[in-house]
Amino acid sequence: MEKADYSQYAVVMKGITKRFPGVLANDHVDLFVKKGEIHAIVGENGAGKTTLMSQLYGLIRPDEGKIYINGFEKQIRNPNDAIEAKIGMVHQHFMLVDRLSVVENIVLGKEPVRGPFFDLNRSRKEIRELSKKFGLLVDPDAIIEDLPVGMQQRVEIIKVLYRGAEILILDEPTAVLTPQETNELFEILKNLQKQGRTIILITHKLNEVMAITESVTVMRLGKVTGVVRTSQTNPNQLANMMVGREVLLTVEKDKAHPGEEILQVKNLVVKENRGIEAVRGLSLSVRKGEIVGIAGVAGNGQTELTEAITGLRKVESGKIIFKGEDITNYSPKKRREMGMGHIPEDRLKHGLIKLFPVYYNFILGEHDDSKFSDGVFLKIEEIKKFSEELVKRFDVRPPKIDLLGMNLSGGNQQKVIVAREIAFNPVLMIVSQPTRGLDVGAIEFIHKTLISMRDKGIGILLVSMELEEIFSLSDRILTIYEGQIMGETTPDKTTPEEVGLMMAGHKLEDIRQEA
Amino acid sequence: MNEWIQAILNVFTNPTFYKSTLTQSTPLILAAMGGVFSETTGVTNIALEGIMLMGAFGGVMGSYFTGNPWYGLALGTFFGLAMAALHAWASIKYGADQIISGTALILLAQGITGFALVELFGQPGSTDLVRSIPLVDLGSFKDVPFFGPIFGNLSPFVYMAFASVIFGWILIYKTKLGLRMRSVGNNPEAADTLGINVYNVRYFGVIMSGLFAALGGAYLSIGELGQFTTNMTNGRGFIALAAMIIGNWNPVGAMSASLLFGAATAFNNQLQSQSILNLSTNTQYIFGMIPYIITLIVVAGFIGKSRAPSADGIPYIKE
Amino acid sequence: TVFFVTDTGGLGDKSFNDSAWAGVQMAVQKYGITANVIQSYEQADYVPNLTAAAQVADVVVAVGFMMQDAVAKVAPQFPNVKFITIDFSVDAPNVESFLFSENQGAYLAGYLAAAMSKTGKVGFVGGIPIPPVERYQYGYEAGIQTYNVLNGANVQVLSGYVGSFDDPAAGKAMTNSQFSEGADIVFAAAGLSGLGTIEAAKDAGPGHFAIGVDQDQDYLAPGYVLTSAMKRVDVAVFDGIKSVIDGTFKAGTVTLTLKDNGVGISPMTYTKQLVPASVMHQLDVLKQAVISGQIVVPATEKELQSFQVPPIQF
Amino acid sequence: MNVKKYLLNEKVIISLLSVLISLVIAAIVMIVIGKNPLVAYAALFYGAFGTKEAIIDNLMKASPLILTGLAVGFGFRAGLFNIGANGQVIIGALLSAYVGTLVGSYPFFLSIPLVMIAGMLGGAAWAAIAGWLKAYRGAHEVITTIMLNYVATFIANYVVNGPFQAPGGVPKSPSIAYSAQFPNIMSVGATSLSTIIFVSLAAIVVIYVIIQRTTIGYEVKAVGFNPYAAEYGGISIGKNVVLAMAISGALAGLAGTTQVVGVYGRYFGALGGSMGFDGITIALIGQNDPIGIALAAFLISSIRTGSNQMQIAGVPKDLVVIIQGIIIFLVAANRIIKTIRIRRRKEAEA
Ligand SMILES: Nc1ncnc2c1ncn2[C@@H]1O[C@H](COP(=O)(O)OP(=O)(O)OP(=O)(O)O)[C@@H](O)[C@H]1O
Ligand SMILES: Nc1ncnc2c1ncn2[C@@H]1O[C@H](COP(=O)(O)OP(=O)(O)OP(=O)(O)O)[C@@H](O)[C@H]1O
Ligand SMILES: [Mg+2]
Ligand SMILES: [Mg+2]
Repeated sequence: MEKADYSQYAVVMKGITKRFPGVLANDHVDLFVKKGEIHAIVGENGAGKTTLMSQLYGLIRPDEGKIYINGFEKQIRNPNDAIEAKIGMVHQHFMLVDRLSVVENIVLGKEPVRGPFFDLNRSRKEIRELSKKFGLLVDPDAIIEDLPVGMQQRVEIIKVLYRGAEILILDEPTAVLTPQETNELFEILKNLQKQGRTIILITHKLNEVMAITESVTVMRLGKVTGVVRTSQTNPNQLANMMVGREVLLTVEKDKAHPGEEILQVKNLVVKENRGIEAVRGLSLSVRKGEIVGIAGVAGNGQTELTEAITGLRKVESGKIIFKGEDITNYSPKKRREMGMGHIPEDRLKHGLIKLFPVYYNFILGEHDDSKFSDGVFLKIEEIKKFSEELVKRFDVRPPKIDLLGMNLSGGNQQKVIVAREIAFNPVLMIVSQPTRGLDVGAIEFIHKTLISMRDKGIGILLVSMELEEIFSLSDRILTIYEGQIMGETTPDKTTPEEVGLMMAGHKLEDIRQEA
Repeated sequence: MNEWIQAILNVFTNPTFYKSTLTQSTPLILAAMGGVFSETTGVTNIALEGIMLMGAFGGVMGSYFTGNPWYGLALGTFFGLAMAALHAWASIKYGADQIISGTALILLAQGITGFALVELFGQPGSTDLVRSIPLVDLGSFKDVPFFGPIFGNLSPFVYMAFASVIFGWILIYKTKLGLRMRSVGNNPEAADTLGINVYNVRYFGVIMSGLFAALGGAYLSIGELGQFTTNMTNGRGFIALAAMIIGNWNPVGAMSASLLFGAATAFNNQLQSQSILNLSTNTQYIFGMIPYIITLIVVAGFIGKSRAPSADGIPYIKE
Repeated sequence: TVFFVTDTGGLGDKSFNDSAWAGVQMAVQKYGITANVIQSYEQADYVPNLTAAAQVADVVVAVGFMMQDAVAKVAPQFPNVKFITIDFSVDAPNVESFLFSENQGAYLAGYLAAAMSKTGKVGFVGGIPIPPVERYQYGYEAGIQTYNVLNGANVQVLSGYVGSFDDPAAGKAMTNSQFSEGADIVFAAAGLSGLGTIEAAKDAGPGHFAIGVDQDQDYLAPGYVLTSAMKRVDVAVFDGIKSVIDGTFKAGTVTLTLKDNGVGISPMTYTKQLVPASVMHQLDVLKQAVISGQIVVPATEKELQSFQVPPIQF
Repeated sequence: MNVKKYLLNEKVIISLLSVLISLVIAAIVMIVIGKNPLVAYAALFYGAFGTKEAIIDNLMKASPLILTGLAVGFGFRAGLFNIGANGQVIIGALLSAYVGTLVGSYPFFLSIPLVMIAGMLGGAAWAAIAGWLKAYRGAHEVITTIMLNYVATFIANYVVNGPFQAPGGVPKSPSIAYSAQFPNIMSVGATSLSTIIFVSLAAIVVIYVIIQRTTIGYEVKAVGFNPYAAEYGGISIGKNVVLAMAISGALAGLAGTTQVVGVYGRYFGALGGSMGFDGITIALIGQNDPIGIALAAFLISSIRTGSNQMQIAGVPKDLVVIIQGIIIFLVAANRIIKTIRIRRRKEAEA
């Protein structure tokens, strides 16, 4: 065969194959990325996207296949080789040392030194310059674990740029970002592109693909199922290529028939970890059979609000009334028993015990319920039967109930949590970021489920950073800013712009007056 | 009651209490520093006790065969390094369970020292007396009231101990290597993606722990006594471990905790030596508990939650 | 053949295990018998080790009161094996037990210490308060009391325990504390921890003394170990074995005292010349008084409290 | 399930290989010091399994080790590192010895449960201190349990020299009532196989069931794996930390009891020996799995028992400690052996 000329391509991966025990993660995958373009890779959870990129960045080695960088074949044995080839990667699950400061994280591995010492000041300076040059503002001395994810991501990107990467890989960068943050990120990416960088973007959000990419590679079950120019395709077509079936990208729901109020929150005040008030005198109410959406930029008190309502966080002042009962100081357990479900924001931290098999995760919170325990012993048989049903009903993949939680993809982990919370049929459900990081198929499924719960008369409090999600699911929209509600409206009476303004701190009435 | 107040007053006005505090703390500080180095890079090192023992034995052995205590010190530290290297090899290269490996090394140390004692010195229990490291004589300073007796002539190990704290603090918090140690101890995967060789950094941390712990042990043998006796470390490795945790894995913290413990022990000794309280023998048991109870109270009462490096004790294995 | 089973202290304890083994060796020298030793790793080993020994040996030597129950169990199983026990007695037809009046040796040591003290304060460092150690302590204190009464002096004693028999560093620290409180002579009944006391005396320099224990430890730091309160476990063991060999073995309990030189103070090889003849004389007188029973040296705290120094003329 | 079987086999093989290799290394040492390893090992084996006494002695050594192994292992399940089994053994033993002296007038079916309960309560309470300090004062259990070990030792020395001393001035407790002593299954000479072995066997089953089958086990494991998720699931972290420590301590305390009621008939001396510390090794070698722990305990007890005969064969007792060290070390680094085996296989294939 004749030696092909790849010089126009920044990255070429030919016939990449990677096997994991029991899985063919990549099956003769070809990837062509032109210099200076923004190239999207899309595909279902577990399609093999991360695996592919991990090989480009040298985290794992391909079993077969070749990699060409700027036309030349390149052995990438480890991240060092990748860095040297001017490849940088922002990982799906951030690779930050949470106890270290921003500077320390960025320069790590390429530290400026003065004599024997690590030169902090010079590092600071260099980072400020980078930040300015690319409009990525961060406080160099902040400790990572104190930063909101959006900021953490900036750090990840600066990290990559600091190493002078020409080829940037971003694995689901927007999964954890707010719309604002996403837009900022895209500005940055465009900016980088102008400066000649090549960018590979893994995402589950097709509108993003349409918005900023030139071309798209679609993966499914480890194979490439299509390569298209963005200009010549549309979301639905992409969705079908990904999932292999028709997907509804818009949610269909009929009018809600709300019942009596089931949850009231009255001038609630809650502090966040560092002791600053995060929820400042907030009030709201949820009725049976309605979905109340909380729109807002991350870090405006949503986390603290939901944790307070579900009993995971201490309330400073104010009242929480559930089914007419003041539960402000009830334990999480008691609240569950009263019928409050919770789909937590951080599925790995709160939602799931990674080292428990799926069938144990299915009864978390219900484990001492008479259904599963006679007070002393667990009814293992019942539990397994119950789990088998859920796995089927919610199409958890792979459908093995004794697989450990950690061996499920985030998407399927989320399904497990949703299934569990629905299964103990609550009367109220507190839902946070239900579709973060999920593929279109999974999102469609979870949205459907939430609507049907609503129609069964369950009250739902939905917190989401995705305006689109808020608009398509909510019956009422409350917008939160710095721990307070800026205003209440309904999807049909408002616009994303208006809500956006509230998210930025403008009160609804003020906005309306000006109009 | 009065004589108690009097006695306690005596204790605190007696320079020996402070000198004793220093000498009691020295081995703890050194060993705790070892712990800090190892665990900062994410490798728990419960083997401190064993490493100290080897250091103590090597010290005497070297001094015995060369007649020069400094060679003894060298041999002792070499033994310590060897032990640590073993721990590192197993727990870094082979992802061994670090606690079992540590426990095993403690047994090994007890066995080897006891065995070699008989083979080399022809007698169990204790070695002959050997030359020990000379004290640092501050000459006329010795005559300065109160402070003279305390600092007048201390073992060089005491200075080493405090030097090691400064050294450790600077290395860990002020140098590039230290930054890498902390990153590897908290998130090796992240460090790895930045091309940092997690294994090498961890080897460094563990090996250093061998160095310091061995110094701590050598102090007991060729610093204090000029001879080795079986299991002469007598649990100090574990106390050092505790000190490291109380000190929140920070050199200065570990030092403070060690000093606290040393002071408690010194206090106990000095108080028992007060003639004005003629104590019944049974009270000795109560006295013996003092240091441990004080530590318990301090840990429970004043120290908040101490936080281990996130990846402490977790082997890092790449597929 | 003779089998020696140590307690968990094991050989090298610079105390009864070592002395016992020395005694066995003496017998080996003298009678060309074969001897072997089993060191017990933990208490649970006593019975199995004694059994194993008794199965192959003619004489089994068991040392340390911790082994009392074990010997009581095993001895009856082997009626034709002779057992020699040190520091505890077992009542059986094939067991000869040796006890020691450590307090008597310590008594003389105490008197000597008091007499030699320039500062009017002497010290005692114990390992863990167990019977033999306590006998040393109270005998010692009685000796000091005697000196005070007979010489109208007021020598004080500082007593402390380090909580372990194998921590010389701790022993040294405790001794230094006592020195700093004015003591100039310290008696250590603390096994290996006592080595720290001797070391401390050496560091403190001329004018400071340690007093050794169990064996003649004067040689460990010539000139700094004033004397040693000895306990001739070696002699006892040797005599025991001897009695078996020449057929004079007699079951029962023998308590070794000053009278039969089973306990006493060392010959002071390196320090004799420091001790005034008068003091030497007084020590002799007291020794006789103890032997004659005129002085009953206290062995426990109670006895010490009720101890009356008889009027003795030197 | 098959997977687990496979792993178990793998584990066993590894452990056996570790033992083998360390014996080889030790053999080399012996040759160097001019001892015949074959003789020594014959003695080791004979000492551990060669005679009735040996086997009995072996079992009697194993049974408390099983208990402390389970104790530490259970702690690990809750993410707790209980270095304090030694102290808990002591306190448990003291209490059951004390109760044992009081129950003379009771029939055995009352007094035996009483002493056992006393021991378990003692150990549980002692461990619960550390649990409470961790749960509600944030004190690291490794520190607190180490300190509590020392304190327990002093307490024990105190009471058996003072208030609770047997007549005769020897530091040991009075012997317990006959009705409180566990019957012997059989006796060979002075060596007796006591029914305490059944206590240990029962404990294995009970702990296995607690961990695998009960709500408590579920909650404890949840807290151990992910406290945040546990709290989210309505599981009280504090309560379970204390509970887990208490159960762990109860097991250790029970180990103490067995020594009092089945071996010595009283409290005395360093009754706990190093069994608490051994428990750590055993728990880890046994991978916190009750069956594995039982096997590990038996491994250790066999070496200990055999070692005495080895001494008679002229092998220094410290060499035995070295052998133990090497075995444990290799078990810890079992990947060393795994890698070796994999290399072998590869070579075989090639
Ligand atoms: N560490 C691993 N061990 C075993 N199998 C793995 C591992 N990581 C990935 N796999 C397999 O490789 C397949 C592809 O995984 P990958 O992470 O690339 O999916 P993905 O496309 O990134 O999914 P997502 O969209 O959820 O990020 C998975 O289905 C899984 O079966
Ligand atoms: N250690 C592992 N062993 C086996 N399979 C694994 C392992 N880690 C990940 N996987 C598989 O890799 C696939 C994707 O893994 P990954 O962690 O990328 O999911 P994810 O990206 O979190 O999914 P999502 O995009 O839904 O968040 C999943 O199918 C999961 O089963
Ligand atoms: Mg992925
Ligand atoms: Mg993903």
